[in-house]
Amino acid sequence: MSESGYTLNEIMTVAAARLLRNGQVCFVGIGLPSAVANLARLSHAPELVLIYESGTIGAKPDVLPLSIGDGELAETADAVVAVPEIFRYWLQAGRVDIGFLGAAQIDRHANINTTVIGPYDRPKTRLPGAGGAPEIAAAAGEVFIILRQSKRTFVDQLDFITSAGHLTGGDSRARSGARGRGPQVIVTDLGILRPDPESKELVMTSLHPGVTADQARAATGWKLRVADRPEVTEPPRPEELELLRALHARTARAHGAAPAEG
Amino acid sequence: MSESGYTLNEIMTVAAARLLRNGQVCFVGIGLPSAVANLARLSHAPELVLIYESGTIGAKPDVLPLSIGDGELAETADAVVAVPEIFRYWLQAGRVDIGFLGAAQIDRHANINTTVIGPYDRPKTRLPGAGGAPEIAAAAGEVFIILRQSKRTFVDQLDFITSAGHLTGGDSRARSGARGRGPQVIVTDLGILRPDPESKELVMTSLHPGVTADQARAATGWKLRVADRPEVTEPPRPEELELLRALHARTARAHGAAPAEG
Amino acid sequence: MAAIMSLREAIAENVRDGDVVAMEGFTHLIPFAAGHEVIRQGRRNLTLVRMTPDIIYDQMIGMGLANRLVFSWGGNPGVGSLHRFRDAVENGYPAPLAVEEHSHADMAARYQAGASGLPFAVLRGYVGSDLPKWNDRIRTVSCPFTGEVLAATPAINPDVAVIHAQQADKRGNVLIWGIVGIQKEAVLAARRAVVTVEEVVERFDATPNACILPHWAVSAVAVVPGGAHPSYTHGYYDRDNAFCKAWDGISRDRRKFADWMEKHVLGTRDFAGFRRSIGLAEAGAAS
Amino acid sequence: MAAIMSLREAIAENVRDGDVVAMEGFTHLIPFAAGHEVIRQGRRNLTLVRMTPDIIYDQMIGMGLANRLVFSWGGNPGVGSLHRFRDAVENGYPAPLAVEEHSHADMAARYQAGASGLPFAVLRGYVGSDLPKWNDRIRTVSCPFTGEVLAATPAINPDVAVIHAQQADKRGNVLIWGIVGIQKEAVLAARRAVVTVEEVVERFDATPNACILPHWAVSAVAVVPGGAHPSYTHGYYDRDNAFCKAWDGISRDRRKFADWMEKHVLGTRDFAGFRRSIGLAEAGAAS
Repeated sequence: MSESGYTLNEIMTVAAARLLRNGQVCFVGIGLPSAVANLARLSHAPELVLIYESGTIGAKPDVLPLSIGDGELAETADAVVAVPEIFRYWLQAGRVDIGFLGAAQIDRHANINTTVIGPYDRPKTRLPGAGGAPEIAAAAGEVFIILRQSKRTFVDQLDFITSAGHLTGGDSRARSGARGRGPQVIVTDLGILRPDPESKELVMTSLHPGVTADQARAATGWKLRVADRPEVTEPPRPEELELLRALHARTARAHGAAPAEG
Repeated sequence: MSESGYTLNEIMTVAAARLLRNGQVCFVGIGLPSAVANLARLSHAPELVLIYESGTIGAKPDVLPLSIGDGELAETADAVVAVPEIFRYWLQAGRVDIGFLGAAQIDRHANINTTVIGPYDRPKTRLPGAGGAPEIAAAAGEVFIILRQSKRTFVDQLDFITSAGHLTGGDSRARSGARGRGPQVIVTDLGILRPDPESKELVMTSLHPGVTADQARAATGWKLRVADRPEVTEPPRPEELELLRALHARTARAHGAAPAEG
Repeated sequence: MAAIMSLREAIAENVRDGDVVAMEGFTHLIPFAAGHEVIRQGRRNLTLVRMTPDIIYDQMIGMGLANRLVFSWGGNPGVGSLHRFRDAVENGYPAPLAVEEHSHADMAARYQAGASGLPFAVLRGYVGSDLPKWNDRIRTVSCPFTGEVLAATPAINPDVAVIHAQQADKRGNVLIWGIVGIQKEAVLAARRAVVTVEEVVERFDATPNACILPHWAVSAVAVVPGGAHPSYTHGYYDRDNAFCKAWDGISRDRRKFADWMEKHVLGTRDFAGFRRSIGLAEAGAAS
Repeated sequence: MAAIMSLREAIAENVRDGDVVAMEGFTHLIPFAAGHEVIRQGRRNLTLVRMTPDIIYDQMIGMGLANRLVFSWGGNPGVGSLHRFRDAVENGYPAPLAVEEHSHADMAARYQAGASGLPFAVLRGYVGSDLPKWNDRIRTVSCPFTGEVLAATPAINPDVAVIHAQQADKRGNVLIWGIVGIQKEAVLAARRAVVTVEEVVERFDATPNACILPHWAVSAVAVVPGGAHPSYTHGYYDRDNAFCKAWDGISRDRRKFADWMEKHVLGTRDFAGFRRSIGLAEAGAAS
């Protein structure tokens, strides 16, 4: 924790949570996205509907799940359905407002790689793979992404496009047949990026307090565009921090250790 | 009831029930097929699995259902599934041994009409329509049909083929892409018909006691083939009759009146 | 959260003239009360969709509300024909009724496609059947792997779906048990959805696996005790077989039908009034 | 009726060398005990299918049982990588592992197609993704009504599916509650199916709506209390997060892995023995 009284992880989580609005339907990836969505639900968006790909609709966990299919999700859900149904009747049908994803790597158009580092047929590092992401990225009304910003994660050229962001930019996504609007916000530990309305290239529109544009550029594998006058992210308010820390403390007690992320 | 001590309806039902074997999976139409299948289940085939298109699997009703979706079916079933699932996962997938159908009309190749009498676009009589029959007729391992035999039901030329029997005979069904073997037995109030192994034209192979070949021919709208030495259907045994009548009596008590059929 | 409102409001807000309307139920849980309310409110030019049109559609067709029927089996289960339906198809009375006819397996698959956001459904269907000759919405598609030719039909996406269920909770989550039929798919395929329920409960006595629809997938919930009569609601009341048989007589005659509808449906204010007018006891109290 | 037998017999009868094997479970109810028994019986040349390969597939791959993996997400949930899986893909150790890779939505649709007797599945999938460039089993199909081009993939029909469930009744009907995942579809898509259960009960405390599989759709049922450990069984026991974290360390090192497997899996007679050897209490008594 810095002298500011909160960590970069905490401001990242809080800043992302503020983007979710009450009553929205959010398809939640595990790890950071799940922490964000639950923080939003526990604070300003009590009617945020959380869908996990394990088939839980309207999950209201008291602690953060370690996996996408924890029992807590099923117990607190409004409805639990089979996995084929969650993808067909709920995601593919267009019932999801926000797809909230993590990523191993993204590029300047917010395309996502979670498949391999190195060539596909001779990977240097074999990553977990696609999971639900390609269809979440295509079908959700819009997509939010959360990941830490570094030259390892923000890369000039993806080794593999697992899930489509804005593809090659411009209207390339619109022409692709994807139904949703694609990534609209990327929240990192340094700030917030949004696609340029025309080129769809990511622009750093907000920096967390104390973070400089040069720091952000140095943590990016391409020549990062930063807004002329980037906003400064509002620091976490005490009540936000309290909720988040209480959530993590409950989670640690429940799981016997801190979760890996978030 | 005749002097024989049983009605033609009763021998028809009993003769049909004997065709079902223990452990088979039977997709059951409402009315006569349902009476037949339940009689078999209550007598020699206690492990006969009854599937109704309402989604009940392994129904064991104590009284005959009046509709394909009576509560008794759901209460006594091993599993109840949604209607799309019953057709996709259970029928279409080839899990049904016997499809047991009724019919308004059949022709010499056991094609079935349940759609219209008269031209389709100007029907003289509008019948209920296809229901589950076209896919039951195509997908079940084999098909049994039960209906009363008369010039009105056994017709030379169907006004409409709702569900495929042996189509134009010979190998026409095999060439059609239908997966099941099609109608193998037709049980009527006069006797039993089976398709000729080559031509697939129905042949009257059994006559109920006291029924003559001429009677059967007179009740058929085409030049009926009768086996050289048709069998005589074994009359209902006392225990079969007792079970059937007890079933009908329970049904009448439960529904406040006799069921419409069988 | 699903809005919990009166049936009158729910129908007024969600069923409009010219709509494609799917009032679904598979023998169990037929939304009769809602159908009566559509009749009372005088909707016109409806396309009615249902796998198993029965008495309630017979009434709506007989009242001339529909100009098109999409279906797979039409009858009075366990009794016989639908006489108003037949009169419309055979004689164009009270108005011509276009029919678009499929099989059950196909209709179920079409609802699934509609609920899944897909434009079409694939099935092994109609082998040797004449139905595709009369319905150009039954086509074929080839498997890109095996080359097999299968039946293909377009998704159904009604403007509005109407169903009856046992219970909603206070938030509007919907519970059905017993025969669940095609109702979930009909609701999810539709743009709007009205659910009538026997009662609203504080919480379900069932796991979330049994919840058929979460509250936000439903436009309106209306409490209508007995609302599936003369069909049945598993755990609440049985099918009224006497009524279904009596309907055969009422509906055979155009005048008798019109008088009956005038007296019992148009002449009553709501379903409770209808029930009183046909001599039924008051249905279970709404919570 | 499903035959109720020992896990050893169930695996011996139903899992054969060279089979396409789907051991499914979505975080919940992973069939660990059955996976161990496959390892003990020394099956070879398996094609392993699963949406979410995790520790049990890591063990099977690390033991060299598989030459092909069909999957959509491979990891140790909440912990990180599967090191034996990575070693096989990145270094061909202990044997090369061919991968056929899809997305979750696709794999789920492929199982559905397999369970439905259809040769292929249609989905809105892979828009802009590189996956189709590396997998020629992801193709396209055109809607015969709208002309839209959609993704198409072949049905999955494993030789055998293996799942874990909470309960079977005496006849072998199977009950699952909580997260139900893809297990029903995996079983119905497969030619044979083995189900391990926590216990056999006289009758379920649930409506028939909750029965996931009727007895005759299952080849064999084996009672294995605790059989999903270290994953969880809703209503019986929680996930063993400490084990899942410890696995990261065990599996990073080839030798450490081999020693661990030798001692705890190959060196024990059955899952109860395995549990004792890693210091777990005896799981709930089988009825």
